[in-house]
Amino acid sequence: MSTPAVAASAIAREAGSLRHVFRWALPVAVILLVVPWIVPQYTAILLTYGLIMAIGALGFNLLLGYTGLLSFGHSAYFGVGAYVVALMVKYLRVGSMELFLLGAIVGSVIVTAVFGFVCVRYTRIFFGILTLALSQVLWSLAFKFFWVTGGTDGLRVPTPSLLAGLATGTGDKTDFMSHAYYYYVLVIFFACVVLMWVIVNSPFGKALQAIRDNETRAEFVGVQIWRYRFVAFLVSGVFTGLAGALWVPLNGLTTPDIMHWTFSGEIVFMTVLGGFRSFAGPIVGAIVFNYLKTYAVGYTVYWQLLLGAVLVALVVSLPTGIVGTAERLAARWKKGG
Amino acid sequence: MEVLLIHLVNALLYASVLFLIAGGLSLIYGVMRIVNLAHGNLYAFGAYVTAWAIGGVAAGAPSSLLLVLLPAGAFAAAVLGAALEPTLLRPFYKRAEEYQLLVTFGLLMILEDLLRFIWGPYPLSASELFENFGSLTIGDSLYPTYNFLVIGVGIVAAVFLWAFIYKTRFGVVLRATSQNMRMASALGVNVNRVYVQAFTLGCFMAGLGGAIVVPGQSAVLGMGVDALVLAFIVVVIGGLGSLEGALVGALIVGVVREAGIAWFPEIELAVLYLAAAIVLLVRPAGLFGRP
Amino acid sequence: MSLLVTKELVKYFGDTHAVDHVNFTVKHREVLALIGSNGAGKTTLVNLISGLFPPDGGQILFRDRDVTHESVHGRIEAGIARSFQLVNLFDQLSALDNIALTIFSRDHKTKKLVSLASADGAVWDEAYEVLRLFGLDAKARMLAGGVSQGERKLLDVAVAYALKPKLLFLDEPTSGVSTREKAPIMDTVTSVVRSMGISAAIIEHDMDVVFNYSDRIVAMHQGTILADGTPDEIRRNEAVRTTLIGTADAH
Amino acid sequence: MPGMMLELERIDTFRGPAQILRGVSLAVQHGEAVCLVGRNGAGKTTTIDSIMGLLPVRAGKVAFQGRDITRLPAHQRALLGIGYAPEDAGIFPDLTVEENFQITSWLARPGGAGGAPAPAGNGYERIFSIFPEVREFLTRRGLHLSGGQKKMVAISRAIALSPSVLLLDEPFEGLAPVVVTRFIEAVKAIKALGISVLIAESNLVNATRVADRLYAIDRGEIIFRGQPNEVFQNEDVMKTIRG
Repeated sequence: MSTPAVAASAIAREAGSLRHVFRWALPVAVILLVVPWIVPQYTAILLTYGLIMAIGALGFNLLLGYTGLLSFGHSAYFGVGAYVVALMVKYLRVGSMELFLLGAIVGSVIVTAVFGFVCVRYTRIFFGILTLALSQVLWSLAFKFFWVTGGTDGLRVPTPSLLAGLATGTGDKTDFMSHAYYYYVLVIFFACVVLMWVIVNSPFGKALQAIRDNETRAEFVGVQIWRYRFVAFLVSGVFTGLAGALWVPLNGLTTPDIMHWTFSGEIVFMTVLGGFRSFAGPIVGAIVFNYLKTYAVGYTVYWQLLLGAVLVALVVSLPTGIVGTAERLAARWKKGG
Repeated sequence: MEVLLIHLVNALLYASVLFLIAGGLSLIYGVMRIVNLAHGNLYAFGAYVTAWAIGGVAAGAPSSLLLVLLPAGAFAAAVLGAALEPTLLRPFYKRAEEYQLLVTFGLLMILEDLLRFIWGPYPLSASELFENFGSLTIGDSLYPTYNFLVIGVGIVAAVFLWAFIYKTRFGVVLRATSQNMRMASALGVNVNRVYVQAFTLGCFMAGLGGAIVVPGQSAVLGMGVDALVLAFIVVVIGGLGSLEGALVGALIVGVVREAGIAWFPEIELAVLYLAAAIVLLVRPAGLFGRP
Repeated sequence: MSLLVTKELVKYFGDTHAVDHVNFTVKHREVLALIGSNGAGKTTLVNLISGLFPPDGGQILFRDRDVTHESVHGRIEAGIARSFQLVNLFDQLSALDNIALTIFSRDHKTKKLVSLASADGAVWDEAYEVLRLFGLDAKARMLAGGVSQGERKLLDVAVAYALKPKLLFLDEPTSGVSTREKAPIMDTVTSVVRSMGISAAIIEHDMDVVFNYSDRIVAMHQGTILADGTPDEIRRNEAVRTTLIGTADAH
Repeated sequence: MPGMMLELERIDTFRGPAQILRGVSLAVQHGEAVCLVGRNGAGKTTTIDSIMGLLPVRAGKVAFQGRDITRLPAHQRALLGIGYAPEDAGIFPDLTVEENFQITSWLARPGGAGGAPAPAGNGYERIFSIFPEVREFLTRRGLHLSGGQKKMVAISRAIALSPSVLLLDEPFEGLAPVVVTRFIEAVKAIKALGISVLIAESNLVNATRVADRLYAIDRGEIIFRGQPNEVFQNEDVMKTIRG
C-alpha cells in the first residue's frame, strides 16, 4: 500500500486490455507446452508441482488481492481436496482422475460453504485468526482419526488413470508424471487461469474490488457485502481444493502436514512473493516458491531460516512482489527509453 | 475423587503456562495492535535457553542453583524481544495488517531454524530439576511436586501483572497508550519507548512460560508453532488485547483440554478449536474484548 | 407533493439528541439545502434516511412507502442515493470503473461471475456519459485515488448519481476543496440534478453556495428544525440569524 | 519577535492525498488568547494537529518560543510546554479521571511554565482552582463521564502538564449555553495563570467572547486576522464563517 498508484495502475491496465494479456500469456503458454521435451524430467515434475500450487494460490488471491481478506486457513481446502481423493481410493477404490476432481470439488464446496458462512462476517485479523482456527480443526481431525486418515503416516494414492482410462500410469511413473500428468495439469491450469481471469474481470470481480477498497461505499452503491464475500470465499476455496486433488497423485501420499496452518502460511508466502496486487502474481510466486523451497531444502537443513529471511526482506523492500516490481521497472524503463 | 483432583491440577498447570503465552500475545496486541505470529517461538526460545542452562551448563548443580537459573529463558526472550521490536516491527505499524502478519510469519520461520541451528534437532531436557522436586501423594497416586511450582508461578505472574498494569505508573501510561496512542503522545508519552517496553514484557511472559514448562517436558522443535495456535484459541475466547480475557481464556482452555484428554482424546483439539469458533460467533470480540 | 417525509424521527447518541423528533420533507424536483452549525444533526439525519444506522424512533416514508427498517440495499433500490462528506471512493479503481461498477450493481449485473465486464458496452457507454456529464471524462482512466480533491468530490457525487436515484443526498460537496473550485463544482452538480429532474438535498455550510443554488433551505439546530423556507425567507429569519450566524447584525 | 510563544510560517499540511492547509501563518504571543475561527472542515483541527506534531507538515515552519520544532515528535513538543485538548476530549476511557491527570503530572516539567510554580502535593490545586467540579468525579472512569465533563477533564489534564501554551480544539462544542459561559470563564482563568491559549472555534460569538485576537480560516487559508470587533465589519469573513 506504500505506492498505491503504482501498484494499482497495474490492475487497471491489466484489466483494461485483452491485447496486453495475450502479449504475455501466449509466449508463456507456448513455453509451458514444450517444457517437458526440453528439460530434465525432474525439473518438469517440479514445474507440475508449481502449476498445481499456482492454481491454489490463484484461488487464495481472489480473497487477499481482490476482496481484501487475508486467510490463514487455505491449507484446509487444499487438504480437503487431497484427502477426498485419498479416501476415494481407500474406500471406493476409485482410480479415475476425473472422478477425483469431481469429488474434490464437491468436498471443498461443502467445507468452504460451512467455513465461509462463519468467516465472512469478519475482516482483518479476526478473519485471519478464525480461518486459521477452523483449518486447525480439520488438521487435528486428520491427525487424530488415524484409522480413517492414517494419522501421521498419511494415506497413499496410486497413479490415477486420466481421461477415463485413456492414459494410465502403468509404465514408468516418473515418465508418466513428467509428461501425461504434466499436460493434464497444464490444461486444468489454463482452464483455471482463464476462469479466474474472467471472474476477476467480471462485474462480480469489480464488486469484490469495490468491497476491498471501501466497504461502506460498496454498500451504498447497492453491493450486499456478505453475499459477495461468501461467493468469493467459495470460489477461492474450490480452486485451492482442486489444487489439493491434483497434488496428491503427484506426491503419492497425503499427510496431515498439508492441513497444518503453516502450510497456509506457505500459500500466503508464495502469493506475496509473486505480488498479490496483480493477477499473475500468485502464479509466478507459486512456481518460483516451489523451486526456491526445493532448492533451499536441498541446499541446507536451515531452509526455513533462508525462506524466512527472504520473506522479511521481500516485505520490507519489495511489497509489490516479483510481478509488481517487474511492472514498475518495465514502466520506468519504457518511460526512460 | 482424587482422579478429579488430579485432572483439576493438570488443568491449572496447563492454564498457567497458556496464560503466560497468551497474556503476552494479548498484551502486545492490546498496546500496539500487532499480532505477532512469532510469539510462540519466543516461548520456545525461553524453553531452550532454560533447558540449556539447567540441563546443560549447570547440570548436576544443587536444586537451589537450578531454581535460580530457571528464569534465564524469560530474560533471554525479553532481550530478544527488546532487540526485535525497534528493528523489525516498528517500520510496519503504519503499513497494512497483511504486511505485519507476513513479517512476523517470516520471523517465525527464522526463529524456528535458529533454535535448530543453536541447539540442534534433538529435544533438550531439563528434567533434573523436575526430578529433584520429587512427588507427593494425592489419594493413592503420586503427583510431581514441580507442577505445583508451575501453577504457583502462573498465579504469581497473574497477580504481579495485574498489580503492574493497574497499580504502577508504567501501567497507567501503558493503558493510556493502548487506548489512545495519539492522545498519549500529545500528553508527552514517548510512545516508541512504551512500545519497546510492552513488547519486551510480552516476550518476557512468553519466555517465562517456556522456562517453567521445560523441566517437566523437554524443549522440542515445533513447540512454538503449536503453542501459538493454542494461544490464539485463548485470546479468541478471552478477547484479543484483554489480560482478564487471557486469564479466563487460559482457564477455559485448560479445563476443556483436560476434560478432552480424559473423555474424548481423539477430538480433544478439534473441540478446542470449535469452542473458539463458537465464542467468536456469539461474541465476535471474545468474552472480554471490545469490538 | 412530497417525495420523502420523515415523521418524528429520533436518534440519540448517549445523552445527546442528535436528531430530535424531526419532521423533514423533500419535494419532487427540488434542490434543497440543509444548513446548521456543527453538531446540529444534519449528517445524522442524512445517515438515518440513507440507512447507515437505524433511528431510535419515528418513521421514514419514501414515495409513500415506509422504508424506516429497510436495508441500505433496499433504499437504493427504492431510489435514495447519497454522497459522503469525506470522499468515499474506490481508490484503487479507475474513475470509469467507479461509475461502471455502480451501474453494474444498479442493474443487478454484479451477480455475474463468468462474463467479462468489459464486454458489456452499454454499461461502459453509460459510465462514460456520466463522467462527461460531470466534466470528468478526461480522467476516466485515472485511478480515483490519484485525481485532485475537487475532482474526487465530483466523482463522489457522480457515483451516487449513477445509481439513477430519485432523491440524491449530498453531504458537503464542496468541503475540503479550495475556494477556486467551489463554484464550478456546485454549477456542475446542480445543473445535472436539475436537468435530470431529480431531487437533491445538499448539506452545506457555505452560505454563498446555499443562497445561490437552492430552491428551499432547511435550517437545523441542536437536532431540531429551526426554520424551513425559501432563501429569501431564511435570509430574513430572525431565529436563523441569531442562532446560526451568531449575530442579528447580518448584512 | 520578543514575547513570541508560537509561530506558524506558511505551513502546508496534507491528510492522505488531500491538501488541507495552504500556506497558513499565525502567531500567539506571551499571555495572549488567540482564536482560530472557521466552519466545519475549514482546517482548524488540521492546524492544531500540525502544531502538536500529530500530522506532519509538508512545507513551512512551526516555532515555539523561538525554537524550530517543525520536525519534533509530538511527545517532545508536549514536554517542551505545549498543552493540548482535542475536540473529542481524548479521555482514556478505562482510566479514572485521576489517572488521566497522573499521566501528565508525572511527565510535567519541574519548574513549570507560565510563571506558575510546579504543582506541589498531588498537584491538582491548579486544576481545582479552574474547574472545582472535577474534584467530585476524580475517581470515576473516563467512560462514564458526560460530554461536558470530558471536555473539562481534557482541559484540566493539559493544565496538569504545566504548559506555556494551551491548544484547545472546539472546547465549547456540544455544550449548553450556560456551560459555555462557564468554560469561557475557565479559559480566562487559565490565561490569568500566564498560559497562552490558542482556540479553534466554529462559533464566531464564542470566539469574540474569549479572544484577544482572531484569525479566520477557510478552505485551508487564513482569510482574516485582527481584533474581535473588526471581524463583524468584514463582510467576506462573515459570509464565509456563518452557517
